[in-house]
Amino acid sequence: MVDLRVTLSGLVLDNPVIPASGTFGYGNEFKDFYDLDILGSFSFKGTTKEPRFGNATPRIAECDAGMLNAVGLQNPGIDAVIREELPRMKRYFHKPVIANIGGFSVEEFQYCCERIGKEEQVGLIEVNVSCPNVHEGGINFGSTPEGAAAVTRAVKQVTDKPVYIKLSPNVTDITAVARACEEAGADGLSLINTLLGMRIDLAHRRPVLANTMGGLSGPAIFPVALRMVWQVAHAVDIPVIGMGGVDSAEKVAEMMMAGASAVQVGAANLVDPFACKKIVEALPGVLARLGVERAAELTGMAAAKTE
Amino acid sequence: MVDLRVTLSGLVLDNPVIPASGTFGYGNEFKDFYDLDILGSFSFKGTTKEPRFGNATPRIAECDAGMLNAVGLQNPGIDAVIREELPRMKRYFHKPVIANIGGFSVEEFQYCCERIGKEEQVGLIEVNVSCPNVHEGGINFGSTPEGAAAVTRAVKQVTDKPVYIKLSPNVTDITAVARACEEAGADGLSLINTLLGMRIDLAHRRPVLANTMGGLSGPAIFPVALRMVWQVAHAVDIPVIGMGGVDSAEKVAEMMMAGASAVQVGAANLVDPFACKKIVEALPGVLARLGVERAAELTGMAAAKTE
Amino acid sequence: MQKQGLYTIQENAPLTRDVYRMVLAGDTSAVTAPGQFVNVRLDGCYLRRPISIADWDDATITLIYKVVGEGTRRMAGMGGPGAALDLLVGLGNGYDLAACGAAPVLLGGGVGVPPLYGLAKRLWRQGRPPAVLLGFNTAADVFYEQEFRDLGCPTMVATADGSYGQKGFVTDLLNTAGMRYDYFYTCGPEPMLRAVYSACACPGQLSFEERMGCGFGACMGCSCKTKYGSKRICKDGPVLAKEEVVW
Amino acid sequence: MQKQGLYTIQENAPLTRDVYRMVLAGDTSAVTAPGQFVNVRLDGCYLRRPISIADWDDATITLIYKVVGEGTRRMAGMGGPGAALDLLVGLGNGYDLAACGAAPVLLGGGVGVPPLYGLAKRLWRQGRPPAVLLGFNTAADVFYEQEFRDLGCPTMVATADGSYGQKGFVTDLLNTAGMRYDYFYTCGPEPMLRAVYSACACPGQLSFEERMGCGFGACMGCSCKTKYGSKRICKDGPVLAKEEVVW
Ligand SMILES: Cc1cc2nc3c(=O)[nH]c(=O)nc-3n(C[C@H](O)[C@H](O)[C@H](O)COP(=O)(O)OP(=O)(O)OC[C@H]3O[C@@H](n4cnc5c(N)ncnc54)[C@H](O)[C@@H]3O)c2cc1C
Ligand SMILES: Cc1cc2nc3c(=O)[nH]c(=O)nc-3n(C[C@H](O)[C@H](O)[C@H](O)COP(=O)(O)OP(=O)(O)OC[C@H]3O[C@@H](n4cnc5c(N)ncnc54)[C@H](O)[C@@H]3O)c2cc1C
Ligand SMILES: Cc1cc2nc3c(=O)[nH]c(=O)nc-3n(C[C@H](O)[C@H](O)[C@H](O)COP(=O)(O)O)c2cc1C
Ligand SMILES: Cc1cc2nc3c(=O)[nH]c(=O)nc-3n(C[C@H](O)[C@H](O)[C@H](O)COP(=O)(O)O)c2cc1C
Ligand code: FES
Ligand code: FES
Repeated sequence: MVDLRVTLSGLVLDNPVIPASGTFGYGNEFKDFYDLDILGSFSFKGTTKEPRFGNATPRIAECDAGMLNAVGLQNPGIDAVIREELPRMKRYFHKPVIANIGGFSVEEFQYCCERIGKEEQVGLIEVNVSCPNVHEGGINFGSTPEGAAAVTRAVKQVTDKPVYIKLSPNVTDITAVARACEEAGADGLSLINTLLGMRIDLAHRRPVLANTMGGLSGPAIFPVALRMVWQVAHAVDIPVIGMGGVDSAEKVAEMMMAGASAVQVGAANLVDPFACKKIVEALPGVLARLGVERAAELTGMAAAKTE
Repeated sequence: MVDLRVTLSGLVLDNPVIPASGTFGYGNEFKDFYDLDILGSFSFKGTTKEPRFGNATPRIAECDAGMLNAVGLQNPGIDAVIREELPRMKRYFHKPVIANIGGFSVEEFQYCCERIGKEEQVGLIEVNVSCPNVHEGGINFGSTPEGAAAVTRAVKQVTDKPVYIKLSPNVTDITAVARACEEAGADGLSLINTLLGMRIDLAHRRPVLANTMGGLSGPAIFPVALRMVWQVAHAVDIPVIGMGGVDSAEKVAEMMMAGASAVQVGAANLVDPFACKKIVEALPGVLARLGVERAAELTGMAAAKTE
Repeated sequence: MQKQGLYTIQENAPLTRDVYRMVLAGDTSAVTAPGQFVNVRLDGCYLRRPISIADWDDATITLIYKVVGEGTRRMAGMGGPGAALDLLVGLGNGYDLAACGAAPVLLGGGVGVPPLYGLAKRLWRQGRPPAVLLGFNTAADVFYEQEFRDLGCPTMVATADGSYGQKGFVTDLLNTAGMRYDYFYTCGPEPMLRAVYSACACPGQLSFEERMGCGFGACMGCSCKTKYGSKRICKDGPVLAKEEVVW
Repeated sequence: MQKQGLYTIQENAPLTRDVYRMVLAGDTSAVTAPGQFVNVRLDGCYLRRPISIADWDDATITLIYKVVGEGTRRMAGMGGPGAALDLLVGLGNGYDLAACGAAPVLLGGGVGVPPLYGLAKRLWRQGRPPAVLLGFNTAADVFYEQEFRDLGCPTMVATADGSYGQKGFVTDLLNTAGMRYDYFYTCGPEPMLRAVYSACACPGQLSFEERMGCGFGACMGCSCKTKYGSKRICKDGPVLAKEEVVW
């Protein structure tokens, strides 16, 4: 028997598979497809202080082995999530959930983390400083070590829940941002968010997305995500949740061997609503084939040839 | 009849299709597949001052809709290229070629550009400040505006041939690097080089590539490349050669609508040696369908919705 | 409740030069109303393709689709023994048949026509045979006119170039002498929906299209603003009541 | 000269639990020597897959491949009327038959065995029937022993676990009583090549594997260092003469 459990800052997950924020709503659309309690956890849709409609449509464009989205953090706002979504979620998900929080100022991040941190259903908070689709005020905190550290410090003051900072891949040196977050007190890191990309509608001679650019996700970004997880895991001593293009149990194992303690699955849920269920079910077989008895052993198992 | 001609810094190409450096050698392996004179031009394998064997193998890893390479600039050195490759090339390619130059110090770039700039077969010089696979001395000039500008200024002093700087996509703000090159006197820009990526060999519990990381190319990176071409074309007034994942005439049109004056095709040549021939042949039909009479009109044709 | 499954291709043949009809066999229990759609997985395409259910019965689903790009091109090439498609079935709200009034009219344009067929059949069964107005670009594009007639529905066709039926748009057919209606159902390209919205004074329902990520409400890719807040075209739509549309 | 084309699958059947033989019909004029390989394009795989030519004639190419990953799994599932594969043909240098000496020996391990079959046939035609030594892991993995015998070649098999033939490695068979050879040809996993390199005092040729980008010399993905400078396994190899190998 293979032991699939992994631990994130003291939180024990039954397995390392976690649907990624923005691809799983608040769970409601998936609960009819399968029993969500088979998941390690899930990260709910990025939630902000105020309700947001998000960007104009089209918000979605197709790519080879991936997709662009420019949803722009559509969500009902933190108060509605606490009032309506969390109580409803209790009926179909009986494990600690990951609260994904977005924001446009340090104060907003603080407000949301303080409020959501008080909810007992929340196992850890994932702070998204890296959404490529919203640039109000022109600030993307995740682009600089200073910005990411400022948010980290601020939210750590207002909650006792473990705080994971979700990093942007659209940077020259992700390890610098990662280290800054660690020094600022982050309990862990989530990476990667989407790569900034674009498509053009030839017939109409304009960008496909109303927002011009959007975030690339899906298998296309897996090698970049894996590289960044590897780099960051070698640069910090806090746990890393790896994501980006994972769509199979083998890729979960690759992410973990690169240094991830748990793995999120995003776009794959959209093209196959059963993606996470299939991955959870395939994991024991993959681990057995690799001669690994405990999923947690996978973390960082791959050794650099040059190190 | 559709007019496929495009112009790069005074150099008129019969069409915008250019095999990308490192995927076409010095042309020799392709001349038996088709007549190379149907191409707009081609960019030869990145050439350095000294001959280089490159990295240890495995140098190649497969990805969804793409591949990683960590060749590490294997080449016979600039002197052998001038002595042997260029005279041989004359027999099967009768147009100006693009000389792609790599280097590890400003002096090396200068040395190579000065020498190759004197060769009449060379139409323009493409200076690769962005190879992700070589880090000797830890310097990647393409990672900072200052580094890229320093190389640009230095090589512009030693040659009269148009100089295009080839930019790295592995940066937070590619427009800053682009503008620095423009200010330093670059005649044009080539982008993108490969995205830094990685794969792990699960069975052996180690990276697939001997070099640990490598450069991701192929259709997977097209949306990121297109976005960067768009951003850079909006940021500078010099021509841009777009590349990254192009494998069809439609994607050539997308790249040009985003702002490219010509387009390079890389990894596609490796999986289909006839890729560029097919694209050149398909272009007139695609242009006709789009109602475009001259390929050059495509450049920058897509208008931002928000601008 | 939405279902995912493999559906066997029983028939896949052209109706016009670029519009095909595909009949698929499999579990249809998830289909509850005309105007719902399926989301089709295709090799080589990352995202699924949303296609309306043109008709269905206990064992089959009929799709009518136009070849416009890579995905629909692949669909058109499929068939042969054992060929099957991975579908998500039972997506969207579909048309509300209860609201149909005494004299419903159906207005369809191009590949907006298909879902109206399943709708017409069920309105007819409900004792409210609708008038059917179909718009196409040109004579060669016309399909399903006879099928609607065979249901017993008075059916008229307009073509933009006048090469078949009345010259003009589908909304022009509303002015036909003797035309009486107190409720409309429509599906077609957005300009047509706007024209119907303006032309029909009565209440009605419109079916919308949007680029989709998931098709089952998870990604917020297809949101639109309505008078009652934001709705997902894929889950809360694709059918919206006229009175909630913001135009 | 290398060619690209569509080749029709005439036969595709298992030889063992995971090794398949595929016979493809098409233009074989680009094949000039045993030990050359083809590069196979497969839907859903970005890179082509290099597979040695096990045998060929005027109209067909035979491949023997082991299912190890996604690409070979797809190959194993192919077939049926009209099924075809996109191949690059005539890749690599192949074995040099002229250098074969008076008594050549062929040493093959696992899926290194296939190219030796085409080689044995041609050595035989040339009047130099080789001794053939084959190594496998276990009895269930053994294939083509009879085919080599049918060519008239003395053939011996070793298995690592001793479940068939002699227990041990293929190089152990060199010590068989009466075994005489003055030249070797080999193909197999690298540890085996190294063992052959050490065990055989005579000259010979070794066929190498490397991860490939293109397979026709363009990308420098497969370079290796030899005594005479760097060579591309795909173009200047896969066969190297013993004396140039740096070990
Ligand atoms: C609810 C709904 C019902 C539909 N019903 C039908 C139908 O019954 N018959 C029919 O012919 N067409 C229908 N369409 C349109 C159909 O989805 C597109 O024509 C199809 O997705 C095009 O795919 P492609 O790969 O051929 O084109 P491509 O242009 O290559 O597709 C690229 C991407 O854009 C998306 N896309 C392209 N056109 C549309 C569109 N009009 N609406 C939404 N997404 C689009 C594709 O899904 C894909 O993700 C419907 C669309 C929606 C939203
Ligand atoms: C010159 C040459 C001749 C060969 N001849 C044969 C043969 O006759 N029969 C046979 O069974 N196998 C042969 N191989 C090995 C064969 O190429 C691999 O088994 C095959 O590519 C595996 O593909 P996959 O998709 O099933 O595996 P995956 O592991 O999924 O492949 C992933 C990637 O790694 C590459 N790869 C994996 N294993 C190898 C390998 N051993 N060598 C080179 N690249 C590899 C693949 O080409 C692909 O790009 C040969 C290899 C070379 C280089
Ligand atoms: C439609 C969509 C919406 C997303 N919304 C969010 C979000 O609200 N907050 C967030 O942190 N990440 C969001 N993401 C990013 C994903 O959580 C994930 O980081 C990214 O998609 C990479 O993983 P993947 O390749 O598996 O999709 C979104 C991704 C998609 C595709
Ligand atoms: C095998 C390989 C070798 C390459 N070598 C070089 C090189 O020597 N110099 C260079 O500027 N770019 C090199 N590149 C990058 C390509 O020129 C191109 O910028 C990149 O691959 C993106 O284009 P693509 O997606 O069409 O391949 C190489 C790419 C590949 C795949
Ligand atoms: S397409 Fe995902 S919510 Fe509608
Ligand atoms: S695989 Fe490209 S040179 Fe050998």
